Amino acid sequence: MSRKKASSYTLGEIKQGTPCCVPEPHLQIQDLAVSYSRKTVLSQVSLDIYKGCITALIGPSGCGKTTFLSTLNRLTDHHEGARVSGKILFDGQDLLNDPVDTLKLRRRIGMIFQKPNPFPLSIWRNLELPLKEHGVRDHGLRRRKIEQALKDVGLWDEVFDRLETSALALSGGQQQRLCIARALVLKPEILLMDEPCSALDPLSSAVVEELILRLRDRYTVVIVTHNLAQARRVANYAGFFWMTERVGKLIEFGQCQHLFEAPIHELTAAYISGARG
Amino acid sequence: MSRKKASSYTLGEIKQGTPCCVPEPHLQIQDLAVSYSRKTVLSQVSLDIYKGCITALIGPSGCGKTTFLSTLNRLTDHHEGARVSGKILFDGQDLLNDPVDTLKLRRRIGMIFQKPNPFPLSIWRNLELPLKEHGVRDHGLRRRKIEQALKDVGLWDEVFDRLETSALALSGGQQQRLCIARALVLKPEILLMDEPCSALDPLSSAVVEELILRLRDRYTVVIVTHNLAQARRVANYAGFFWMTERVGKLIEFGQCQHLFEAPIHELTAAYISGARG
Amino acid sequence: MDIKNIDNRADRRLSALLVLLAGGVALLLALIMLLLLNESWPFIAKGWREGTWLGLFQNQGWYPLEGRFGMAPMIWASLAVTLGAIVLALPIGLAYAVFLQFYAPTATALGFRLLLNLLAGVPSVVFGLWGLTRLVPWIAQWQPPGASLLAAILVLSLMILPTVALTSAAALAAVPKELISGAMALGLRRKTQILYVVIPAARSGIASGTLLATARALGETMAVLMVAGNVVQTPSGLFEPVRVLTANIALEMAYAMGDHRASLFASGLLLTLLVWLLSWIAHRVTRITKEKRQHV
Amino acid sequence: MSDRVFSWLLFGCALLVVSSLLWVLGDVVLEGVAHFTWQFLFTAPMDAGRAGGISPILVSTLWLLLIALTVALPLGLGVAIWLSEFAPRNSRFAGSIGITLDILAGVPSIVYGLFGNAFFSIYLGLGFSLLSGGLTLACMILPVFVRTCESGLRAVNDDWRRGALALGMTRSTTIWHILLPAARPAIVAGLILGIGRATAETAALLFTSGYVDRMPGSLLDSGRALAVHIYDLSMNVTGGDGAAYASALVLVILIIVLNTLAQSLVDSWFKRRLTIP
Amino acid sequence: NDKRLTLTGSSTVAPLALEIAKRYEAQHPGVRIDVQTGGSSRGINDVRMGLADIGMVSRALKDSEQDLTPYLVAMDGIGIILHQRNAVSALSDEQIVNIYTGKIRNWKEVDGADQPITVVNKAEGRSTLELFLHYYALKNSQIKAQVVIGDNQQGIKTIVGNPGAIGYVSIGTAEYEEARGTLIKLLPMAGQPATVMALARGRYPLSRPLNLIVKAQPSDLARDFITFAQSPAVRDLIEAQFFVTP
Ligand SMILES: Nc1ncnc2c1ncn2[C@@H]1O[C@H](COP(=O)(O)OP(=O)(O)OP(=O)(O)O)[C@@H](O)[C@H]1O
Ligand SMILES: Nc1ncnc2c1ncn2[C@@H]1O[C@H](COP(=O)(O)OP(=O)(O)OP(=O)(O)O)[C@@H](O)[C@H]1O
Ligand SMILES: [Mg+2]
Ligand SMILES: [Mg+2]
Ligand SMILES: O=P([O-])([O-])[O-]
Repeated sequence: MSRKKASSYTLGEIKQGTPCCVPEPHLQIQDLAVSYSRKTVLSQVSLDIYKGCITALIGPSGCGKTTFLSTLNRLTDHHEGARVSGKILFDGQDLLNDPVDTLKLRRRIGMIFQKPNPFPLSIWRNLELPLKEHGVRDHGLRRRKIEQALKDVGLWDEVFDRLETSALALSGGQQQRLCIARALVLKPEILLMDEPCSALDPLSSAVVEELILRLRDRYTVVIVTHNLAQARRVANYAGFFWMTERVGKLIEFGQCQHLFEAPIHELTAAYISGARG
Repeated sequence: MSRKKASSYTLGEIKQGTPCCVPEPHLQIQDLAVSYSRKTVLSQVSLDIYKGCITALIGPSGCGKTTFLSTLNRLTDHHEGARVSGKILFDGQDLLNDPVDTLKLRRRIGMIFQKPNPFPLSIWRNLELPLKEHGVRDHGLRRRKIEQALKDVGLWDEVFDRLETSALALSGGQQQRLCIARALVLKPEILLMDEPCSALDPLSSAVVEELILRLRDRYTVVIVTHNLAQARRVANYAGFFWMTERVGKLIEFGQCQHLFEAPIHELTAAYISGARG
Repeated sequence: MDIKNIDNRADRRLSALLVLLAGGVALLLALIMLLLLNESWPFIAKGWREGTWLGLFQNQGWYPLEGRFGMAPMIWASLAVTLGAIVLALPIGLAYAVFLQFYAPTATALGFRLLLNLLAGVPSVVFGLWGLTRLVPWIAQWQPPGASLLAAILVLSLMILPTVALTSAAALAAVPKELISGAMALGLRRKTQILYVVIPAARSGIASGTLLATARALGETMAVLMVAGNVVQTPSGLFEPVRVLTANIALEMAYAMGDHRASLFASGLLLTLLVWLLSWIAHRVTRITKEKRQHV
Repeated sequence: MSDRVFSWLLFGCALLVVSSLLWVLGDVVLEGVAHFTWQFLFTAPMDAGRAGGISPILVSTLWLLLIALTVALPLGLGVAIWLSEFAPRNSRFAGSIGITLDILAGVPSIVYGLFGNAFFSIYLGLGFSLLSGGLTLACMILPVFVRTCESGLRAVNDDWRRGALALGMTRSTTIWHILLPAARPAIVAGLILGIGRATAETAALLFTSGYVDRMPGSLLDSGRALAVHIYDLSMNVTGGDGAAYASALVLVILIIVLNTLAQSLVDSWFKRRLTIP
Repeated sequence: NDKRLTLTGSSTVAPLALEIAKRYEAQHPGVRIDVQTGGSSRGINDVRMGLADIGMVSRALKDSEQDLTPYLVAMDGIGIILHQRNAVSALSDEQIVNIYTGKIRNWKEVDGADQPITVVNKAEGRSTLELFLHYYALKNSQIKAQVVIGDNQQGIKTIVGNPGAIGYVSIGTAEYEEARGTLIKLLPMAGQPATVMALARGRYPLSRPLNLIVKAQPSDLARDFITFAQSPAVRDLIEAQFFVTP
C-alpha cells in the first residue's frame, strides 16, 4: 500500500498540543436529544469530546450518528423539521441555547462528509472560496495557506500543475482529500468526519486513513465509521450508538481500547464481535 | 431479536437433498476473466459452487464480487462494454460459449440484489408477473405457488391481508424478503445474493439472514457479503477476492471454517483480522 | 443498463418495429428539409444562376413585388430580438428559480410555481393581444412609434421566462444536497453558496434550458408580429421597429405567389438551419461538461 | 453585496415577474369576463365573430387536438421506448435520432405551417382541413413528447430493469408492466406540454386547417382553431376585441383545465403507487 | 360534389362572403360553402388553377387578368386615419406623399403639434396597399414606414396607441370604430369627407370594388351563389360589414 508515500506528508510544524489521552474536554454534550417533526431519533446523549484526540463513533445504520455530528456545528438548523434539545458547551458557550454566529462556528468546527463533495469549481477555487468568505483578503497569504493545506493532505504533489482544472476530474480519494484540505485551510479547531472512507476504494481509503491519523494531536477529530477495524486503528476514544425502539442512544463511551477489548455493555460486545448489526 | 418468530417459517416439505459439504459441483467456473471496455476487472477466477451449499464471497469494495455473480446468470450481457472469457459449466453446458436461452437460464438461477428492488406494483402482482411470464397459466396454481413462496420467506402472516397494496409500502426488510420470494416462486436451482442485508437495518438484517440459513440444503446459494461475521454464520464455503493492480482475483477458496480460522494466504489473514480493507 | 443484447424473438420483433418508428422521425426532418428546399428551389436556383443570391444577405431591401429580396435586415432583427429576450429572461428567470428553490417559504413557493405554470400556459396570441393593446401604447407615449424592437423583446422575454425559470428550478433542485451541506459546513453565506456553488453545479441544466428558450424565442411568430412594427430594416435602436423572419412568413405567406412564395420558403429553410446550429451548440455544451466531469 | 441585499434583489425579480403576469392575466380576465356569457360557449359565431359564440370553433379545436394526440401519442411513445430501452448505447443512429428530435423541437411553428401546407394540404391533397391541421400539429408536438417520455423512461430506476432481467422476463413485459407505468408522470407531463402547444398554436394552422368557422362535418372540412379565431378577431375584425378577449379567456381556462386534469392524474397516481411506509 | 363551393382570396371580402355563404346555406340545405382567406392575388391564382370555384378580389381586375370574369358585390373605400387628438384636420395629396416618403417627419410641418410622425404602412401583397400606391403613384420602396401592419384592425390599434401616427384603412372599418368612440378620425380626401355615404354617392376618389371572380365556365351552383350575392337579399349583410352596396 502507499504507506511509504504517505510518510512524506507535511502537516506544518508540530504544535505542542496537549498530549492526547490527558482528557481536557473541547466539547461537552449534555443530554442531547434530536427529533425530526416530532419523531425522536436520538435521545439522552451525553459525552465529552477531548481536545487533540480522535473520537470514533460506531453503530448500526440509522441509529443517528450523522444526526449527532450535525448538531455539533448546528447543521441541524437546516434540516427540515429538526428540533434539538440539551446542551453543547464549546468554549464556555452553549451552542444550542446561547446566541451563536453559526458562520463563525462552522469555521471553527469543520466537517467532512461521507461522499466527497468538492464544489464544481477548479481545485484552486475550492480552497480559495472559503478563505475569501472568511475575510482573507491578502492574495499572497491565501496562496500560502492553500499550498500548505494541499501539502497537509498530500495532494500538492499530485495536483500542483493543474490547480485550474475542475475538482470534479479528480479521483474519489483525491476528492475526499481535497475536501479535507478545504476544511483544514480555515484552521478549524475541531473536525467532524462522517464515514470519510466509506465511499472510497481500499487504496484511497488507506491513504485517507493515514491522513486522519496524522491529524491527531493537532486537531480534535470526531469520526463516524462503519469499519470497526478502522475505528480501532485511529481512535483514542470510542462511542457506541444503538437503536432501541427506533430511538438512537449512546450505549457506551470510553477509551477506544477498553471499548473494543473489554466492553461493558452486552450490546456493545455483541456488535463488535459481529453477532449483531 | 425475532428469532422465535423466524422459527415458525415453513419452506415447504424438506427435500432429501445431497447433504451439504459432500461436494457435488453445481457450477464449475474455470479461468473466468471479465473486462469492461478493455479494462480487466476480474481475472483467473476458478472455483466450484457446490450443490445445496452456501458459498460466501468476501473481499473489499470494488474487487469484482458483483461482477462475478453477474457472469453466472449472464447478466453481464447487459453491462455496457463487458467482455467475459473462460468457462462456466452448468448442467453439462458451458454458459459462456454454448448457445444459451438466457430467459430460461435466469429462471433456473435467481438473483437477489443489494438494494431491495420490488416492482412498483402490488405485492401480489410482484409475484404473479414472473409466474405469468414463465407460462404458469392456471390461476389456482399461481395462487398456491405465490402463497407458498410468501410463507417460505415468512412474509405471509405479515401481508396476507394486504396483498393488493403497493410493495413499495413495505419496510426495507420486508421488501428484501419479497424479492427473495419473487425469486423462489420460480423454483430456481441456484440463488445468487449480492449483499442482501447491507441496505437493511439490523433488525431486518437478522430476519433475512435467518431466512438465508433456512435455504441451505434446499437451494444452492452464492452470497456476497461485507459482513465477515455473517459469512461465518451462514456459509459452508467461502472465497476471498482481493484487488492487485486494480484487477480482482480470487485469492483463496475453501471451507468456510478453514478460511476464517486458518487462512493460507497472508492477505486473507490480514483482511479477516481487520488490518486491511 | 446497456441493452445491446436482446434475448428473444418477441423482443427482437418489437425492437425492429420501434426502429421503424424512430426512422420515421428522421424521415420527418428529411421531409421538412426536402419540402422547404423544393419549394424554395426556383428562387435559390434563380439567385444562383443570376449571381444575385448574395444579395439576400446584403441590404438591398425587401420589396418582393419589385423583385428585391434582401433578407439580411430580418436575419439581424431575428437575432437581435432573440438575444435581447434571452439577456432579459435569463437573469430574471434564474433569480426567480433561486427564489423559488431556496428562499420562498413552502406555501409561497407553491403559489409562485403555480403562477409560473399559468404563465407557461398562456398562448402566444394572447401575449400578442396584450402587447398590442397595452405595452405598445405605453412605449409609444414615451418613444413613438411604440411598436419596436423593445416591445418585441419585452413580450418575448415574458413568454420564455417560464421555460427558463422552470428548467433552472429543475436544475437547481437536482444539485446534490451534499454539496449544499458542504458549503454550509464551511460557514459560507447563503449568497456565496448560491452564486459559487449551487449555480455552477446546475449550469449545464440551466444552459440547456436557456438554449431551449432561445429556440422558442427565435421561432415565435404571432406575438412578435403583433408588436414589433414589422418594418424591414436593420435594427439600429431599441425603439426602432423591426421585422423578424417568422413574422415575415406569417405576414406575406397568404398573399405570396411565385418567386415571392419561394423566397418565404427560403427564409423558413434559413430558420431551420439556424435551429440546427443552435442544437449543435447545445450538444457541444452538454458533451463538453460531461467530458469535464469524467474522472481521469 | 451583502446577503440581505442579495435576497432583496431576488425578491424584487420574483415580484417583477409576478406583477407582469398579473397584468397580462388580469387584462384577459377583466376584458374577457365583460364579454363572456354561457351562451358564448354554445352558439355559432355570427357577424364575422363580433356576435354569437364559439361552439364550432371549440369543436374544431378539440378535433385538431384529438387528431394530433392520436397520431403523436403512440408514435412518440414508440420512439421514446426505442431510444431508452432498445437503442445500443453508442449507436450513431440513435445519436442522430436524438439530435434530429432536438432540431425538430426547435423548428419554428410557422415552418411547420409551411411544411404542413406544402405536404399535407397540397402534396397529399388534404386541402385546408382538420386532418391536415391535426397532422401538422402532430409533427410539431411529436419531438417534445418523445424527449419528455424518453427522459422519464431513462429516469426509471435501473434496479427494476435488473430485477426483471434476473427473473428472466422479456423486455416487452418489463416495459409494458413496469417501466411505462413507472414513467407515467413523465408521459403525462409530455402530454401536458403537447396539449398546451397544440391548443395554443396559431401560426402552423393558418395555412393548414384554415379559416372556416362553421361546425365541421368531417375531418376533411376546414375548421378554425380558437387561437386562429383570436388572431382573426383582433387583427382583422372591426369591433372584434370583446369577443377576442372572451375567446382568449376561454382558451386560457381550457389550457388550465387540461393542465390540472393531467397534473391531478399524476398526483393521484403517485399516491396510489408509491405509498411511503 | 356540386353541392360544395370553395371561395378563397381577399381578407377584406372574406368576412362578408362568409356571412353571405351562411345565409345561402341556410336557404339551400345540403350545400356547403368554405371560405378561406389568402389575399386577392391568391384568389386569382386559385381560380385559375381550379383550386377554388370562386375567388374574392378587393380591387378591379388588371389587364393581365382578363381571362376571369368579375362580379361586383360591394364597394369599399380607403381612408386616411389619424389619432383623434391630432390637431391636423386635413392633408393635401402632396403632403400625404411627402409624409409617406419621409420628406415630412414632424406634424408641425403641416400645421400640427410639434410631434414626430409615425407612418403606418401595409405589408406587401395586400390590395389595400396596391390601391394606395396606385392612387398616389408611389412605389413601395419609396415609402419610409415606421410600422408595417398586416390587417386593418392592427392598423387601427396602432394608431389608437400612438397619437403621432398616420395610416390608411378600409373606410367602413374606420367609421365603425369612430362611431364606437375609438380615438381615431378619418381625413377628408380631395375635399370629400371619408364616409360610407360619400362612397355610396360615388364621389369619394380612393375607392375600390369588391369582386367575386370566376373562370369562363362556372358551375351552376357558383353562378347561383353569385346571383344571390348580388341580390338585395344580402344588402343588410353588406351594410353590417360597413361596405357599400353598388
Ligand atoms: N432530514 C431528516 N428528516 C427526517 N428524518 C431524518 C432526517 N435525517 C435523518 N433522519 C432519520 O433519523 C434517523 C437517524 O439518521 P442518521 O442519518 O443520523 O443515521 P446514521 O446513524 O448516520 O445512519 P448511517 O450509518 O446510515 O449513515 C434515521 O431514522 C433517519 O431516517
Ligand atoms: N458497468 C461497468 N462499466 C465499467 N466498469 C464497471 C462496471 N461495473 C463495475 N465496474 C468496475 O468493475 C470493478 C468491480 O466492480 P464490482 O461492482 O464488481 O465490485 P464489488 O466487489 O461488487 O464492489 P462493492 O463491494 O462495492 O459492491 C470496479 O472497479 C468497478 O468500477
Ligand atoms: Mg450517516
Ligand atoms: Mg457489489
Ligand atoms: O386581403 P386584401 O383584400 O387586402 O387583398
